[in-house]
Amino acid sequence: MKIELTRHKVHNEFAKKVELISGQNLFACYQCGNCTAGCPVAFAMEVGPHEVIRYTLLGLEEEAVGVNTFWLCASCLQCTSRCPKGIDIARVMDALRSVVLRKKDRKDHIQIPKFPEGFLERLPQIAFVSGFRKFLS
Amino acid sequence: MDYLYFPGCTLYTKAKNLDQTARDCSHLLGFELKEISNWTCCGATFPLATDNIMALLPPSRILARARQEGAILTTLCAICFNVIKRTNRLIQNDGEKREKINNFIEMNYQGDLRVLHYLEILKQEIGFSKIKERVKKPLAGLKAGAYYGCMLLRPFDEMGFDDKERPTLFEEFLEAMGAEPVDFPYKIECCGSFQSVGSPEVATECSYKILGSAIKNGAEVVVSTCPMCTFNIDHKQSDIKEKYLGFKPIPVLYFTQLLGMAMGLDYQTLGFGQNFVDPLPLLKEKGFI
Amino acid sequence: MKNNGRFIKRAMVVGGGIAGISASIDIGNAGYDVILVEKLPSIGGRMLQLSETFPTLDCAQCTLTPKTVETGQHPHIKLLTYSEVDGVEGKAGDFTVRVRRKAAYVDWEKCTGCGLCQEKCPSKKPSEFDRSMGPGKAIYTLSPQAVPNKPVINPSNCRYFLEKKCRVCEKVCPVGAIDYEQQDRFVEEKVGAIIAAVGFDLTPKEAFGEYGYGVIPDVIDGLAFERLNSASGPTTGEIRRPSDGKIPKEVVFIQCTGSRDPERYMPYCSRVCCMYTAKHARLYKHKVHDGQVYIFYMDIRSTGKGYEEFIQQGMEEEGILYLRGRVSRIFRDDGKIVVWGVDTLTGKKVEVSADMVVLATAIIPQAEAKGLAQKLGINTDDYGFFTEVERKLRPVETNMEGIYIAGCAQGPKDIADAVAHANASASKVQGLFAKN
Amino acid sequence: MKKLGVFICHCGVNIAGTVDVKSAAGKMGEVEDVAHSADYIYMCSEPGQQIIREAIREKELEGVVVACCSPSMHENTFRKAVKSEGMNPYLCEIANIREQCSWVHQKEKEKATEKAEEIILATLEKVRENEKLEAISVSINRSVLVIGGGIAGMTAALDLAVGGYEVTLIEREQALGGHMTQLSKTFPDLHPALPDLLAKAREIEGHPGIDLHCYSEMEDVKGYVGNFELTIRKKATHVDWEKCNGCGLCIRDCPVDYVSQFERGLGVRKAIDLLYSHSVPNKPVIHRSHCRYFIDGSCRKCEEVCPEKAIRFKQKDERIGKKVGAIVVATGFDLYPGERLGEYGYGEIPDVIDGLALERMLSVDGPTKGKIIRPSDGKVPKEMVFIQCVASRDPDRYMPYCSRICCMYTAKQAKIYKEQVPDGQPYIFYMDIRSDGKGYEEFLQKTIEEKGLLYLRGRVSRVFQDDGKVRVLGVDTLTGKMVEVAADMVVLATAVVPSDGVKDLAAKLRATVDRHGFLTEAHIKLYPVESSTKGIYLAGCGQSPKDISDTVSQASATASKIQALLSTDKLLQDPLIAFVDENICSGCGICVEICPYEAREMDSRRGISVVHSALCQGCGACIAACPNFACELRNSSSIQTLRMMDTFMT
Repeated sequence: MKIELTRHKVHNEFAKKVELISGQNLFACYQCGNCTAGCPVAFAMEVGPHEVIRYTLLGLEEEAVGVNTFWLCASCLQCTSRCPKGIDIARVMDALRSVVLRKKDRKDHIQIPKFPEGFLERLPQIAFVSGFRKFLS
Repeated sequence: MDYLYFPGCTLYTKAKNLDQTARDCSHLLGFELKEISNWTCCGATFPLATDNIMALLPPSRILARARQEGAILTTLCAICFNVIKRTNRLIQNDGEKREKINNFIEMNYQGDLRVLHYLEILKQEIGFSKIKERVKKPLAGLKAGAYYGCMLLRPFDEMGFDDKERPTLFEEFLEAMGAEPVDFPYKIECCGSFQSVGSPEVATECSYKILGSAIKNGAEVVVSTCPMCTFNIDHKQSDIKEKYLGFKPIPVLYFTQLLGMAMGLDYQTLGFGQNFVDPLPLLKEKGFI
Repeated sequence: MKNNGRFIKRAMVVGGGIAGISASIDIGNAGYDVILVEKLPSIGGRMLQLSETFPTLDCAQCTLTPKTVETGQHPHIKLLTYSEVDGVEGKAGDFTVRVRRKAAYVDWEKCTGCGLCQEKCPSKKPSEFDRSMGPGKAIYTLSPQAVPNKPVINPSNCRYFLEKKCRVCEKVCPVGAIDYEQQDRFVEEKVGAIIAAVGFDLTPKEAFGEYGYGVIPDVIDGLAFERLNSASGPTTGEIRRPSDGKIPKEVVFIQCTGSRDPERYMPYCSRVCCMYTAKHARLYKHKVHDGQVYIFYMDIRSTGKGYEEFIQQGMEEEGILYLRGRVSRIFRDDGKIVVWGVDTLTGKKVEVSADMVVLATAIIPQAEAKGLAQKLGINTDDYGFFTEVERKLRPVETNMEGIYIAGCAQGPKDIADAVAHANASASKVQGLFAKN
Repeated sequence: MKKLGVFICHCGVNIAGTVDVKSAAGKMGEVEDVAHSADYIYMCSEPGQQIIREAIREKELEGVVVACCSPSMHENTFRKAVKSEGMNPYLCEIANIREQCSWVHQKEKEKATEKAEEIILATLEKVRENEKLEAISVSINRSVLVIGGGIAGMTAALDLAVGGYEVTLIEREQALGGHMTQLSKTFPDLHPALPDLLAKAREIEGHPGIDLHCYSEMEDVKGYVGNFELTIRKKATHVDWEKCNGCGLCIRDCPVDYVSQFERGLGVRKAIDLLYSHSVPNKPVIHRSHCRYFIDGSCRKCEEVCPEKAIRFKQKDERIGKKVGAIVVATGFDLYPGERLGEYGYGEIPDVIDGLALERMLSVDGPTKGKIIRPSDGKVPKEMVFIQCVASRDPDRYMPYCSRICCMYTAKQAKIYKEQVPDGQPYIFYMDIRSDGKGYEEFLQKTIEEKGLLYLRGRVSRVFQDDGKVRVLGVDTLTGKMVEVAADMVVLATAVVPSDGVKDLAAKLRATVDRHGFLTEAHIKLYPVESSTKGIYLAGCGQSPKDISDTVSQASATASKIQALLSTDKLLQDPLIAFVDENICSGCGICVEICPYEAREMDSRRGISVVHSALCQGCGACIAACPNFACELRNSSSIQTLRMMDTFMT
């Protein structure tokens, strides 16, 4: 509930890395919440996209990567198309995923053998392929 | 006039009916879909991470090879169209990445190929009026909800397919075939896409909202272009029924299946078998078959 | 700057809104002649359309009418209404301005302003003055106390001009003032200084795809809500939905529609919307006690005298709910308008199914502003607002000597600032005349 | 018997919606001396007035009653209309049947009509007794006093001087410029504040039409618009400014240093010193409370060293009289006294300063020559906290209003800080960012993006010293998290309050101030620069907090209003004032003390009280107080009032 801010924490390495991968400037964010308002899967997210961007800017890495927000993001780009400051929020979500995946210390990937019987046969390959680099609980 | 055609992996298997009906319709409309000779999967998502050059290679290779065989490349699946077109745009605008990509794929592609979705070909190259003439059995009285999804429209400045908030191209296409287009607010909202693998209940919820909105606005059938969306809003209707008891299933067809039917193709060749919710009772009732 | 002729000590004010009026009265009271050019048939500008004004809620008509009457009867002020500036030559002290007097199709000399033609006119097109909240006549004056109280015929609404039928107004006019063949006339005026006070316009709600492209009837803009609120408006002050005339019980106000949006619309802040929306909310609550108001905002900007207290009082006493967050999309869903917003303070996505939505759309310059700037030879910023020569210490002067700017033509501001700004430009004109 | 006319206005639906105007007009027509009775939808419009004019001409009316809205709305309009037909304007009276009848009795229509008729009949009674009166013309002198030499006063003075009027500019400090002289750069273009300001100040110093009095205050004022008589107290500077050539030797050798208010406690001044370096006028002043000579008669160093022998220890305050036609009050602002802000530790923690102190640091000729350093140990702060709305928007404990300029100067200061200390981190605790001026929002967003300012939405509850660091306990309501920052330095954006002494200045001028001490304007929207007292004009932060461009606009606006007022050499005064019946007045003098406008004097020769026609506002206090009923109000005599009452009683 309480955080302590110092200049090293604010906009720290983690935030800079997310900005580098996504090519976006998180300081430009108004915190107006337009992205969360328009996100079709926000109902299932622990915190909205605008809040996870806020955590990233404040350098709160554990909190930022601990939420399911960017795993649920279907990159439908509704947020990007409506952001008044022109931030590509979908890229920020992908950058957060990349930061976690590239560290390779998370093991809770979805295991293919665990899929229900016949599920893979019915599933179109496109669903499977576009899901790469995204399947984490 | 022939158009280079990139079918994409799913159109060879799970969405064979989309591919087949498209080829038959093209034939009826006087042009051929010339499949590019050597193609791979398009990568299924446009890589958003700016430093991910590797994921750009498959679509770049497709573009480069297609350019050697013609000037206009078309696709049917909305996701392939999105990936290839955005990659093409990136190659046109980003000189540095273009060079890196060309070094990797050892080809020299400058981004001068035109990438059009099949619907854009029907509208810009062929023209809906010509389609209207070719319609033998107008789909009179069929209330159809056009579902655009996300990948055709967004990001707006790169796709430029139609207006990002109030697209009308699909509705014009349905009117050309004599059907009654039904506008419903969720036609541009996401179906949950690949979440049906990782978090199926989320995709179910999204699909239910889309279908519910279409039905509430009077749609008897939903028309889609993308096998990914079609899987979610068609196949997952079984999950929806479990969760929402009062839900009445609604058939979901590819736009080329409807076009084939309107142009008088035998309904057996339209691949209705692959559609999860059987459309035949409705089509019989409407007298189209 | 002596030239061969003497320095003409007569000023021209372009734009008859509250800024133009204030400047003209000041210059007139100082004894100099003023020519006030106004595009619409009568003076008063945007303030005519307002119901009450913040923060005191006194009615705009009552505060404006004495000013317009004073201007109309002022010995030194000559009104050229329903006219536009066509061309400007010369320099300070010796400007020659060509003014186009648009054809009113009514001979103003003969007309006594009896109003019979307006009563009998059958045309029922949506009235532009009422932001199409109610029907308007083809032959009209902007308000019953219009100054001058002379009607004009709008060819695009008039049956005679459209289908060569009707001519009711001609038949009914006791003094035979109707003249369908009237043409635009040009007048040359020689003046020593010019004040450009052409005011502002609102971004049309049709520009916002995510808010329904203006297709949803119960999504209106701030000015339309003013007309609903106004006692002399189409609904004589009752807040009624344009679609079915019902009294809305759930009203959503959306701030920063098109403002503070560098990526898609205007990057600047339109400065007055927070205040007039708070006023709208309170006026609505005065009339519909059991109604609920939601205001989606990013930052509340109430910096004027008594403004902050006005807003806090609105929150505390009228139960107006402020939600900090933007609205991503609105769409119609069986009779209700679904609003997808967010409250960033709780981080929650907020969905409201509203009866009516009011957009606080961005203030933009008048369409003719850029053209007028070219004619006057003054600079504008890339949106079309006139640029002052020095932002801090010379806010009313321009790069052209003898040409000054006043009111919202220079940038969005509320009535108090516009009046002060206009008086300042009047002071500069008096200084210029006194110097020569 | 006079022939009278009655004209009833519908006022759209405002009156006609409740009062049956047609039947009222009919009834009025039956009154025997009413020659003409009519009604019209909008009497105040052009055709409405035409009806009145024609009726006067045809029926040769000698009195008119217009039943319409409140006299404050259109009394002048209708009096001008009757005057244009040759009828004396004061024979036209207004019967207010809107605010005092139709608007308040909307539910009882017949009773409202009855009441309206009675109001009209009563007003007819008044008109029957009205005399013809002429407006009193008063000669005015065409010069102006500007109180306050900040940017507002300077702009007004310059505009008026350019307009050809004599201006007297008085400034309490020893030099011009006001708070703008303390600023480093102005937002949003980051122009240096001083150069342009000093250019304007020099223009004023050298302008023949401006009589500049620095280090002076207005002691007393009498009179009325057009004829203000005032006395100005020129405080003793103890330096003969004519002789002094500004060599600065006295300042160099003066042994006494004291903490300067101008430098917000960060810098010092000598006992004899300028207000700020290269000030305009560039003349020093000896501050008695710090000068050794005035404390114990010792030192006199400055006197020894002064080549021009300009030091005047014996100099006394001087008083000069002035006659002016109008007064501009441009008294500016101060910041809320920091000592009362316990929770922020201001005054107790050296590294907690306010916005103006940081401006002094940022100024090239300030105490730190432009470098931002911690007042406690002179180190460069790496953790810099800005706290907004300190004592503003705080109705419960401090000021309820918003001080309007802090969001912008804080963003500007944070930007300059980041340019000086690239690896430093500014945190800005705010509630709403208010950047609504032209180009402000773009400046703010660009600065946040490029410089990386961290805006934390939330107030700060406490600031306390914690081993060398300044702990700030705040919150970020966007993440709902408590936020703590161990800051090196804290800058408070303190509330803008009126400068002290304004309350009793306003009392002298008989101008009104609101409960915070800001001067009240006549009408917030339509007369923002005029005070409710005629002849007094307001400019700048004295009226309410505003930034420099709005202040300059308002200052020029006052100049415009005054040029309009003083353009004619005669001023028309309302003749509806009190008069004394000489043969009844016993000369008791009660009315002289009662009169709030000092418009009554005793005529010693005739032993009776006389009315000063220009001063009297017709308030009626003297009439009520007069034991012998010796005085009456013109056209509102007791008989008229009693007759009007009778129409209501019967």
